[in-house]
Amino acid sequence: MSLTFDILLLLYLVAAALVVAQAKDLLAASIVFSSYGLALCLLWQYRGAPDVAMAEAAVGAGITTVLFLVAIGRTTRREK
Amino acid sequence: MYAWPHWLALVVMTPLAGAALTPIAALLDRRSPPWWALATMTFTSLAATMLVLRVFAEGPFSYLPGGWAAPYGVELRFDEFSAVVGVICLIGWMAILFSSRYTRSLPEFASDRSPYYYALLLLNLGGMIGFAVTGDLFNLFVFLEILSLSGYALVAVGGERIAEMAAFKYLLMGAVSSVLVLFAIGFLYGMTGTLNIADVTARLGALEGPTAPAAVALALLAVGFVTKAAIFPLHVWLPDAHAAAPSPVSAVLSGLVVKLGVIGMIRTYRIYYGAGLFDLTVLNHVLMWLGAISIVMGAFFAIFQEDVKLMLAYSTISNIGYIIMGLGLATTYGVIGASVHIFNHALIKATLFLAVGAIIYRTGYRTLSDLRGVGRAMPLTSVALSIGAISIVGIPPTAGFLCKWYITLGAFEANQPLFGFVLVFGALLIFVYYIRMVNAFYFREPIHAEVTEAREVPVSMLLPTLVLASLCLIMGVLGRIPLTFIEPGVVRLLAPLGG
Amino acid sequence: MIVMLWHNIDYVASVVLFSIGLYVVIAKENLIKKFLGLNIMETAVFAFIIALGMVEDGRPPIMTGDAQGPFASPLPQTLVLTGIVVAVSTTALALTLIIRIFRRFGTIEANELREME
Amino acid sequence: MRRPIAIALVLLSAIPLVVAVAGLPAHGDPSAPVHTHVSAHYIERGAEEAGATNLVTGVLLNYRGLDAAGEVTVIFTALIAVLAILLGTGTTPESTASSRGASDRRGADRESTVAPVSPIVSFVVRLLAPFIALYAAYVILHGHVTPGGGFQGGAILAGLFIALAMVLGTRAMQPVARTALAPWLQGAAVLSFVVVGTVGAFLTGFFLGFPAEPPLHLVRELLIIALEVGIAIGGAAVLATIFLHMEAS
Amino acid sequence: MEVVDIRPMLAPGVSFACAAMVFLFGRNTNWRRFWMLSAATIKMIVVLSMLPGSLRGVVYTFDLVDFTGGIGLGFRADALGMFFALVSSSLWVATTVYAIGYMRDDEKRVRFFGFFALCVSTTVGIAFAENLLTFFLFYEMLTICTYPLVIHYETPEALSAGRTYLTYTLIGGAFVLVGTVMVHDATGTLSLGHPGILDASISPGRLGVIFALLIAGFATKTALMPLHGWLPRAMVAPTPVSALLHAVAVVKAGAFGIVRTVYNVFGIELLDDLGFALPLAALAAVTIIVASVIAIFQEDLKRRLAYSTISQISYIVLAASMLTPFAATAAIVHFANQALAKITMFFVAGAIQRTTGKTNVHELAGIGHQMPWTMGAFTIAALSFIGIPLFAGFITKWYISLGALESGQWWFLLVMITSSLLNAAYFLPIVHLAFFKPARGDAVPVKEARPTLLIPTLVCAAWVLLLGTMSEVPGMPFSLAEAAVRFVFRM
Repeated sequence: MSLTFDILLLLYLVAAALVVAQAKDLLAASIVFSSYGLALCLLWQYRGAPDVAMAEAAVGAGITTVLFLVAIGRTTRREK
Repeated sequence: MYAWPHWLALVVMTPLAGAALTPIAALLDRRSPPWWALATMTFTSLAATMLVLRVFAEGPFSYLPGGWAAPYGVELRFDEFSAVVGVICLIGWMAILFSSRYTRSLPEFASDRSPYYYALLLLNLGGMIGFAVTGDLFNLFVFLEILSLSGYALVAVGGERIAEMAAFKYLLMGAVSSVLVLFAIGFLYGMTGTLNIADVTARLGALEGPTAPAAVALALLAVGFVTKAAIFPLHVWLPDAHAAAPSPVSAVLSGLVVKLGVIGMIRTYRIYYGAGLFDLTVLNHVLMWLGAISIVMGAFFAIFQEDVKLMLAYSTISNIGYIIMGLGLATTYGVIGASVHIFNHALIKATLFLAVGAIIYRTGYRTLSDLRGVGRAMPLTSVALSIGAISIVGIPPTAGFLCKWYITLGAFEANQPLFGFVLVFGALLIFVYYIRMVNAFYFREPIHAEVTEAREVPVSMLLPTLVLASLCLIMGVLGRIPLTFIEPGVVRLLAPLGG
Repeated sequence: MIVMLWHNIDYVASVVLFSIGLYVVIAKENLIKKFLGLNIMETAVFAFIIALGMVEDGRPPIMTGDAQGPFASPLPQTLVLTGIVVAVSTTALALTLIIRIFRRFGTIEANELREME
Repeated sequence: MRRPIAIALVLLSAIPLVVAVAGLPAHGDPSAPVHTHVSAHYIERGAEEAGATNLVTGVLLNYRGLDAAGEVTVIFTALIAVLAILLGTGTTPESTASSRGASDRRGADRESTVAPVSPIVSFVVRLLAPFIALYAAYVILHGHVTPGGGFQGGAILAGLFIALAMVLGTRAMQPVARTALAPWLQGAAVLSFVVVGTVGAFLTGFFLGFPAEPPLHLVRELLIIALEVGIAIGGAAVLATIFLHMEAS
Repeated sequence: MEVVDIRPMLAPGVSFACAAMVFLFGRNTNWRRFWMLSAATIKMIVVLSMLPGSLRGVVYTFDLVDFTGGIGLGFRADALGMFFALVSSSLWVATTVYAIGYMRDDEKRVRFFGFFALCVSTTVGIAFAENLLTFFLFYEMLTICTYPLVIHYETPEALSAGRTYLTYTLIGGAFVLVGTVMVHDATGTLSLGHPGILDASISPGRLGVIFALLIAGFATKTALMPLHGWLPRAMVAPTPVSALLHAVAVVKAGAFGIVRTVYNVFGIELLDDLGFALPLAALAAVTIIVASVIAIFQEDLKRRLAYSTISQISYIVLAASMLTPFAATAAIVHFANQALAKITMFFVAGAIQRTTGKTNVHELAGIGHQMPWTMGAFTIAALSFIGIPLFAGFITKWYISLGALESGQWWFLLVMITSSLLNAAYFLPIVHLAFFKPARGDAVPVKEARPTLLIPTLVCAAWVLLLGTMSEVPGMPFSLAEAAVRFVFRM
C-alpha cells in the first residue's frame, strides 16, 4: 500500500508541475501550484518530516500562493 | 588583543544586528541611518582588523558558535582567503559614507526609503562577511542567500528606468544558481553525511562507491558560483545590474559581491583538491578558457560602450576573467595572483565606481560624450578616476600590476603561454577603453554647461574616493604584503596537487 | 529490481521536477511563470534533501520517552526548513519587482520587455 | 526558438543528474552516511545535549544556531528589500490609505485582492481567527517538544493576518502595520538571536551557546522559548508586512 | 665595487617631485619656472656627482621595494646607465630652457610642464633600472606620460596621432612584459647587473621567443622598421616634445632597452652562440638605408627630421648587434652623439617655426642670412650626421666601421658609406638652400630667434663639436662608455 501511495503522490506532483508549466492562465497555475505544495506537505509528513510538512503547508502552499495571487492581481492573469 | 576569540562571531553578527536596528534608529531620528550604518561598519572593521591580524600571526583558526564541536555544529573558520572581510569592511564603510550624500540625488529616493537602503547595504556586507568566514557548506548557502537577496534589491533601489528589470534578471539567474548550489550541497551531504567543509573533504576522500554524484555536485557548484561571479557565458545579468544600481552600490556589487562567487569557487576547490577523488584538469581547462574568453569579451564590449558605468561593468567581467583564469591555472603563482586580485580589483573597481558616481552626482550625465572636459572641472575626482584606470590596466606600480604579473607567471609555470599572452593583451584592450575615457575627460572641450560649472563633490564623497584611490597606489607599492599574506593559504590549497 | 527502482523513486522524481522547473524558467517568457518554475525547482531540491534523510519505516525525529527508532535524520529537515524560508523570501522580492516592472512597462513578458529596453 | 534550446539544456542537465542520483546510497538505507555520521550523534545525544525533544528544533536552534540566525536574516532581508523597492513610489500603504479617499471608488474596490469575499467566508474566518491564533501559539511554544516551532507558528499567524486582511479589507489592518512598534516587530527575529546569542556567550563562553549543566536547564528552556517567540513574531510581522505592501502597490 | 647609495633613486625622484610641484602649484609662471629650472639643475648635479665614482668603476645601487622573491623596484647606476642618464639629464636642462621660451603663450602650460618633468623622471628611471621589472615600469610610465604631450594641441590630427602612438607603444610594452615574465620563468631573476642572466641551459627555441618578444617590444619605441609608423605622425606635437621624443626620451628608451637586452639579459657570448644578432643587425641596416631614402622625399622639415631619426637610431641597434667591443663603444657613444645633434636640429626647426612660421623645406631659402646663428647650429649638426671628422657623428661611424672589420662583416662598412651619402643627400640641400639661395617672395625682415630658443641650440651645437674633437679627454663621456664596454665584455 505504501509504495502505491508513494507512486501516486509522486505522479500527482509531476502532473501538477506539468500543469503549472503549461497553463496559460496564471491564476490557475498558481492554484495548482498551491495544491502541488500541499501534496509535497503530505509526502513529507509521510516521510517522517512533520516539521517541514507544517512549514511547507503554511509557507509553500499558503503564503507563497497568496503572494502569487496578489502579484497576478496587480499585473495580468493571462500568459501570452 | 586579537587573540580574543569572539571577534569572529562579532564580525558576522554586528552588521546583521545593525541592519535590524537601522529602521528602529530611523524612527528615533530620520537622518540617523547613514551614521548608524557607519558606526556599525566601524565596529565591524575593528573586528575584521583583529581577525586579519590574528590569521597573519597564527594562521587559520576556528570559532564554534554554541560550543559544538566541528561536524555537529556550525564552524566559523577564518583562513587567509577570509581576509577578504577586511576589504569588505573598508569598501562597505566608504560606500556608506559616500551614500550619505549621493542618495539625495536619486530619482524616487524619498527619505522614507533611506533607512531600508542602509539596512540593505549592511545586510549585503554582513552576508558577504558570513560567506567568507563560514566553514560549513549549508551556512555558506544561507549567507549566500543573504548577500544575493540584498544584492538584487540594491540594484533596484536607485529607481533608474531599467533598474527593476536589471534587478529581476540578476535575481532570476542568481536564484537559479543558488538552487544549483543547494542541490550540490544536497549531493555532498548525501554522500558524506556531514556539512562541515573540512569533514566533507576528508570523508569524500575516503569515499567508497560511485563517484558520479561527487562529479555532478562539482559541476553544479562550479556552474552556480561561476554564475555568481559573472563569467562568460553566464555573465548576461551583470552589465545592466551594475550599471543601473546607484554608484556606491555598484562599487559594492562590482568590487565585492561578484568576488564572493570566486571565494565560493576557492572553497569548492578546497574540497575537491583535498578529497583527491579525481583529476580536475578538465575543469581547470574549462575555467581557463572561460576566463580567457571573459577577459577578451568583457574588454571588447567595454570598448564600444558610451555609458561610463556600463563600461566599468563590462570591465568587471574582464577582471573576473583574470581571477578565474588564475584559479584554473592551478599553479602557485597563478592562484596567488588570482587571490590577490580579488582584493586589489575590489579596491580599484570601488575607486572607479565612486569617482564616476561623484561625477554623475555633480553633472547628471553619464555618457562619454556628455562628460567631455569634466577632468578640468573636477580635478581631484578625475585624478582618482585616472589612478583607478591605470591600476585596472595593470600598469606598475599600481595595485593591478602585481596580480597580473603573478597570473602571467603562473601561465608560464603551468606551460600555458597562450594564456599569458591573452592576459597581457587583454590588459591592452582594457587600456583602450580607459584611454577613451581619459581622452574625453581631459582632452576634449565640454559640450554641456553643467560640466563646465561642476564643482568638486563634498567631502563625504570625495574622501572615500581619494582614500580608495591612494590605496590603489599603496597596494601597488606594498604589493608584497598581500602576496606573502595569502601565500600559505594558496600553498595549503594546492598542497594535495604537488603530492 | 523494480522494487529497488521504486525505493529510489524519490530521487528520480526530484530530478524530474527539477527539470520541469528548469524548463519553465528557461523557456517561458512570462516573468510570473518563470518564477513558478523556479519555485518548482526549489521544492524539487527540498524533496531531494528530505529523501536523503529518510529511513525505511522511519519515524519523525522526536524523542518522546517511548519513541523507538529508526528515526529519520533531523539534519536534512532543518536544512529544508531554512530552504523554505529562503524560497519564500526570494519569491516575495521577485514578485515585488514584477509588479514594479508591470507598472513601468505595462507588460511582464520577457520578449516584449527586451524590445522596450 | 527558445523551446528546443530549453529542452536540450534541460536534458543535458537531467541526464547527469539521474546518473548521479543513481550513484547515491540507496534511498532509505539506514547504513548510508547520512544516518551513520552526524545524524546518529544527534539522535543518540541530541535530546539531552540540545534540550529539545523535537530534534529538528534542537538541531536548528542549538547545534546549527547560526543557520537559524541566517535564516531569519534572509526573510528580514526580503522585507527590507520589498520596502526599499516599494517605498517612495507613491504606492505605500500609508499613501494609499490617504490619497485614495472614499471618493476614489476604484481604490476602494481594489482593496481586497482577488474578488469580493462572500459573507459566509467572512464569518467563518472571523469565527476561526481566535482558534487559529491559539493553535499558532501552541505550535510556537511547544515547538521544541512536538512538531512545529517558531517559524511555522509565525507563518500561521501571518496567514491568519492575511486572511483577516482579505475579509476585513486591508485598510482595516493598516493601523497595525503603521505602529511605531512595527520595526521592532519586524526585526524581532534577528534581534532575539543577537540577544540570546549574547546571553549565551556570557553563560557558556560561546556565542549562541546554551548552558547544558542540569541546574541551568530551565535557563536553557527559557532561552529556546525566547528564540522561538522571537522567530515567530519576526516571521509573522515580516510576512504580513510584505503582503500589505504588495497588496497596496 | 657596489655601493649602496640613494642617488640613483634621487635622480628620477627629483624630476618626479618637480612634476608634483608643477601640477600642484604650477599656475604661477614664476614659481613654475623656478621649479623646472632648479629641478633640472639639481638632477644634473646629482647625476654628475656620481660620475667620478662611476669612472673609477663604482656602481651605486639602491633597492626601494622588494615585492617578493626577487621582484622589486631597484635602482643601479652602472656605467651604461650613467651614460644614458648623463645624456638625458643634461639635455633636460637645455630642453627646459628652450621649452620655457617656446611654450610661453600656451594655455595648457601647467599640464605640459608637469608631464614634461615626468617624462624625464621616467627616462632616468629607465637608465638606472636595476632589473627588467623596474625597467618595464618606467618604460610604461614613459609611454603614458608622453601621451598628453603628443596630443597637446588637441586637434583631431593630434588625437589620432596620439592613438597611433599609444597603440604602437602599448603593444610593444605588452611584448616586453611577456618577455620579462618568460625571463623570470626561465631564470628566476630579472637583474640587469650581470653581463647576461640567461644561459645556454635553456632551450634555444625558448630563448628565441624571449629574444623576439623583447626586441619586438623595444623596437616599437625605437621605431625600427617596420614598427616606425607612429614616429612621423607624432610630429604634430610641440617642437620641444619632438625633441624630447627623438633625442632624449622615447626613442632612446627603446634603444636602451635593446642594448640592455643584448648586453645584460642575453650577454655577448650567448647571443654569439645563438646567432640571433645577425637578423637584428640586418633589420637595423635595412632601416638605416630605407628611412634615409624616405627622408629625402619629405618636404616638411620636421617629418624629414623624423625619418632621419629612424635612420640614426638604428645605428645604435646595428652597433649593438655586432657584438664586438669597438661596435659596443659606438653603440653607447651614439646615445650622446645622436641626441645632441638631433636635439640641435629640432631646436632649429622649432625656432624657425616660432620666428618665421615656416615649416617646409623649400620655404627656407635664404634663411641663413636672417638667422645665421640658428642655421649655423643646424649646419654643425648636419655635418655631424654625415660623419665629417671633428664632429661627433664621426666617432660613431669610425667605431662602427672598426667593429665591422673586427667582426669580419664587411657589408656593414657598405651600409655606413651609403648612409653617409644619403645623410648628405637630405641635409646638405637644406644648408645650401639656407645660405646660398636668395629669399623668395615677400621677404619680411626676420631677426634671429629669441634668446631662450637660441642659447640652448647653440649650447647643444657646441657640445657636438666638443664631443667630436675632445672625446678622448679623460672625464669625457667616452671613458664612461669604455667602462661599460669593459663590463659587458668582461675585460
